[in-house]
Amino acid sequence: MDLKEWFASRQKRKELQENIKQPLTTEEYCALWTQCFQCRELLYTKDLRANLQVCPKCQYHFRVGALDRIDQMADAGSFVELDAVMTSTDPLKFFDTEAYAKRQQEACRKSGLKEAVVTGIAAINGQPVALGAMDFGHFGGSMGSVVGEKVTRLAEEATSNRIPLIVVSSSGGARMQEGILSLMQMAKTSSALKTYHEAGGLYISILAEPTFGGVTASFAMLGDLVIAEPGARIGFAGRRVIEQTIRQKLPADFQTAEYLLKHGQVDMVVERSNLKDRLSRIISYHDLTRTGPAGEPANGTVKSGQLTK
Amino acid sequence: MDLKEWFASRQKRKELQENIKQPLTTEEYCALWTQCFQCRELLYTKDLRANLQVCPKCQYHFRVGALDRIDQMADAGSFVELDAVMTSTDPLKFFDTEAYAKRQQEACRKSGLKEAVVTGIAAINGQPVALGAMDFGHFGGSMGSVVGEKVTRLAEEATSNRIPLIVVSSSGGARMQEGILSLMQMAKTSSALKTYHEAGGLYISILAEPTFGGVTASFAMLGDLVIAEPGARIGFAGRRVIEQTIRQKLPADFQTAEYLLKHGQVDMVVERSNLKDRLSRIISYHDLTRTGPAGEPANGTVKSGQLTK
Amino acid sequence: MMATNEKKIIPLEFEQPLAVLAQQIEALERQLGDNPDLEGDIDRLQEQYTQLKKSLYVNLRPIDHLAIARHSQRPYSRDYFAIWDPGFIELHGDRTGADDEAMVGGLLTLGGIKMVAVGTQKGRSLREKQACNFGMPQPEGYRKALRLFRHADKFGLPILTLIDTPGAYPGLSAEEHNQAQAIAENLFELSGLTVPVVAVVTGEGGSGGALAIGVANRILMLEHSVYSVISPEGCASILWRSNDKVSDACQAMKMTAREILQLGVIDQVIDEPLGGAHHDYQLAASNLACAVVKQMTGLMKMSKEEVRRDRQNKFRNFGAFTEV
Amino acid sequence: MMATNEKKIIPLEFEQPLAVLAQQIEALERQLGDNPDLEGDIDRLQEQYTQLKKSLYVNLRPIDHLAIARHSQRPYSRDYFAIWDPGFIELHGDRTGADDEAMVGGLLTLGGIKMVAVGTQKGRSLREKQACNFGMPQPEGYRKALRLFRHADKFGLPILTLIDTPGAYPGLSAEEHNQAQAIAENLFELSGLTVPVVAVVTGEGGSGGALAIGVANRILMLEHSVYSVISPEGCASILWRSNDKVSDACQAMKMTAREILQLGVIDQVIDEPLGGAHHDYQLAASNLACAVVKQMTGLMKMSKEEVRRDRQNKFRNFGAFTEV
Ligand SMILES: [Zn+2]
Ligand SMILES: [Zn+2]
Repeated sequence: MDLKEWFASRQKRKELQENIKQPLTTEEYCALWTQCFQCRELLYTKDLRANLQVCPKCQYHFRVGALDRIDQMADAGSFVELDAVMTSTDPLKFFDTEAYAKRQQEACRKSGLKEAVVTGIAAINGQPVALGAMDFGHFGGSMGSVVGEKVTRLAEEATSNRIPLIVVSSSGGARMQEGILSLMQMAKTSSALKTYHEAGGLYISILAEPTFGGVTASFAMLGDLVIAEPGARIGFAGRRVIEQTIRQKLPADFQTAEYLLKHGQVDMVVERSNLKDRLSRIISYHDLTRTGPAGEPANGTVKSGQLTK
Repeated sequence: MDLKEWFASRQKRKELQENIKQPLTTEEYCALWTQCFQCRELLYTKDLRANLQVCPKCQYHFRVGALDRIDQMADAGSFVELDAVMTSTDPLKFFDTEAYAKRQQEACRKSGLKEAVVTGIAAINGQPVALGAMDFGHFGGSMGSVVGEKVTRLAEEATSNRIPLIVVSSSGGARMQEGILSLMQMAKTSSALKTYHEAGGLYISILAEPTFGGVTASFAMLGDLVIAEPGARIGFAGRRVIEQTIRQKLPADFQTAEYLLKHGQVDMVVERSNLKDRLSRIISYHDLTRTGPAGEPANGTVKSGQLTK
Repeated sequence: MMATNEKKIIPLEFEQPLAVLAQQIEALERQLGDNPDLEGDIDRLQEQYTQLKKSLYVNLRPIDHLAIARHSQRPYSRDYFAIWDPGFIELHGDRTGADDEAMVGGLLTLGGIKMVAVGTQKGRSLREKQACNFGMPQPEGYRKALRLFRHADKFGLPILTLIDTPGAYPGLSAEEHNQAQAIAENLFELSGLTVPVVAVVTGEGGSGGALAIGVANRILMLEHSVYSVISPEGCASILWRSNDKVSDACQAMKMTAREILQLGVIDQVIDEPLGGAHHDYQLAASNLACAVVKQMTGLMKMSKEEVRRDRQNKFRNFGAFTEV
Repeated sequence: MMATNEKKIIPLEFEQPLAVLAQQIEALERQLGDNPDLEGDIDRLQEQYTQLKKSLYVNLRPIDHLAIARHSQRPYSRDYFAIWDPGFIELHGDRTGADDEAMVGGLLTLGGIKMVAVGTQKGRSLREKQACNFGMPQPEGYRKALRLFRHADKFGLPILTLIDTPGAYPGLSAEEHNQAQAIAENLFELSGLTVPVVAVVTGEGGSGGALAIGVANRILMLEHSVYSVISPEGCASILWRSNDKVSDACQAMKMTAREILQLGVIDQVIDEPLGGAHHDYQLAASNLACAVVKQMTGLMKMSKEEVRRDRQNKFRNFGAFTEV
């Protein structure tokens, strides 16, 4: 389902909800309410969504799906998806207790997405950007060939259009089912970012709950600026693995966004409600039309009509 | 006294010693013997010098004066001194318990040098290099305008001749008597090294007992490769200042070459007897005629006849 | 930001005569209701006060400048940033393990110029002071600054640095983490930047720890700020072997703004409000802003290569020697 | 360097049948003096031994390769460097506080080619193993490697990396010092180098910790080495939720040299001495040297820009997906 379809179906759902006044099923009832993971408050799901999935009581930042994330960040109607139909093959014919192919279908059914990242061109307060958002709800946000390829192409798109690149990461790490090819995506994305960097591009990496493993150790940590969401857990190795290895208790706030800030790993922690504005202001400091590949003024300027290939 | 004079006077001294067989004065007798600072062994000074000022018993590396250092490192007769007559003026008319001008005279008398660094072009196993050696015996090896200027010019000489640059540091830090101008030498030398670096130059910094303060925090720590002599004490702040500040005892080996090696600050610790050979082998890995300013092959090659301006 | 209007200014030792006069005036004013004849006395004292104040601050000894530069109410980098740009976007961390609070930096707009601003920070409350290590950065702080310098260079953003530090921190882990290398690398990299750099000594310019963010195209100093190769206390204890000779050391080292201007090391001395920047944050910030914007505007007309050469030439020429 | 001639080789579990045969032969040989008729039996057993050995090593399961790759007597980076170049000049440290012994590097001459060599190191004795953190580098180790890569790039020296690591270290300070960023930065910088890079997996190629020195123009693997996105133990515990399924995980992940060659990720599988590199250090080192020198020689004919593009294109093409 690409973004247009999603908006359409959301609209349809809205209308349905308003038109049909039948008693709710248990499932429907549960979907109506969400309990805050942090303060245990019972929140009306619709309100929670209206509040950008942030608990109004304790400011806990719930995970946000890729499409909602884009909806929150991009100017309305500005997002044009890239590589919407790309799907992974099964290069290893991987089978654990279930075939990889089967697990992929399952992931798609659950998330309503084709893969764990959605990428495209959008505008943020009128400023064109290359925007990617990962979805932890799809296969744990794991990076296989498709995630690697889409992020790489997004960086290439940003390079050729000389526009800022923004990627919201949320991932458990590399996708084991694609074996060594998953690992190589770390190098592939990093390499594309190197080229973008040398072309003078501005890459803002946003770390959302949770960001781990091969995603952290590649594109997520390579931002010119790195922004984390409050409370997001971010690291390379998982907390439990570390505790088993070093046989000692870790600090309670270990690997939280705030802990990373204290340890110099992120530039800032920004509440979701301020994120779009902050991005917009940061971008205003970085005029990518001013610096060219060799650090010299660029010949051309970006015209917003020429953003996509 | 420049190097030629020094060699001449050394020769004269040698002849004198051999010809005149009169009883020694106390001063002469004391000069004949040196007690090892580390193992307390009484060493015949001549033997100690023949052993590159290293105690044959405990391998303690005594301080070496600039001229002896050059003698140890450069191929015999290859050294051509640069800026031999440069001396400091007294820009601040500095007076503490004594005038700076007076202190300078005193320093020259003691060291037999005009300033705390001797620089020039030399050959190391036939390979032309720009070579500088500091002398702690002259004004505590402190860096004033002259040291800064001579090191800067040496780097410029290395840049224009595309030859390796080697500086042996031994210094208590910046020279207070030249105030803010001394401080600025840190930036001046670092800036010249930046230009040399971008031209693809190879700079090997050798840290000898002791290297501290503004010298460590500028050219001494900017080597492509950094080599320390065994036991040399190297740091920014002095041990006593740190102990007074943090009010705790420091490890016994704190700020020694070996401690720095363990803490990743130097590439290697090399015994004085191996130093020349090691330098020669390192240089053989770095063909400066191969890489030009933009990382592209250089147009010309260095001809050894064209080394000095 | 400290609101000077609400807080009483703490007088320095050399300002005691002024403080005594002020107290007398105050006492008389309290009696004025009972005895209107005092008005003449008050006027006379007030006149005396104004005269004394003016003469006091034109005849300051170097050690008096030092006292003002170190005044606990002196505005710090964060104060200037906050006054200049409420939208200042702070950027944190060295990316490798620490966010040194003694070094503050971020994206700042000043006089319409978008820039990267970096400054040392001393801290106001005891807790802040400790967090900021009394303005003495660790190697991690210098590396954080370097990260921001490189960011600025990549995106063509001019750089402003504010210097107010006793120097680098003489500590165990600072040495273990190679603060000498951290400082040296900053000198090295700053000298190669292709964007304009303006540095201002706003308080104490303490040796290599100050210079590490001070390799600039234009170096400015606030009127009462000081800049020296070693702290006067350190100088006195080494050269005079005495802690009583701090004033002599201040004198000998020529560390005040005007003396350093005369030595040709800095480009401009910026006036402070009478008595020092802590008497009027707004005015101090505004004087500083004017000077910075003016210098920056001039530098921004240069090409990248020119701006780099300009900075390198400036430092290339420092030194006093003869060759005869 | 371990002298294999003097030290008994420790048999692996799957090699037990071989070990039993060897013991029988040995026992018979001891009786040979008393009973010369046994010679025929010995010959027969010897023949059987040779046959078994051959067949054993052609039908290895993935988990058997893993066992050989992890063999405690397997040659490590320092062993190769020492055999290849007794004059290897080791370079230490990250310049900012640590010299990670799990990452070794320096100036090496191999087949007449002067290069920068970097490798992970596991350590042989218990003390060494601990010093080397069992071959798991800390962020400081990756940064040390990066420093050497940059040195090589500056001076046009080709780079050889040897990979034998369980992966990056899952520890507290490793996370605090941002090992994710350290690894990412290596991927980033390696991809931009203008000198040839050849990487060889000599033992365990453990996920991101291996890749951090593995972004090369040519990637080679020793015959029994393995390379995987996660350790098989980790994979088994996550996907099968069982520690008994390590063999299945090895099978499923396709982590052996030949499988990875088939997937197109590596360029060459290098033969090991029969039974594994630990049976003959000299031969292993020589096979490895030949392969490296051949690849390097080819790469050194490229221009700087070509060599960089070659590496970037290689990684650009990894991935399996459809767009319909
Ligand atoms: Zn809540
Ligand atoms: Zn001795």
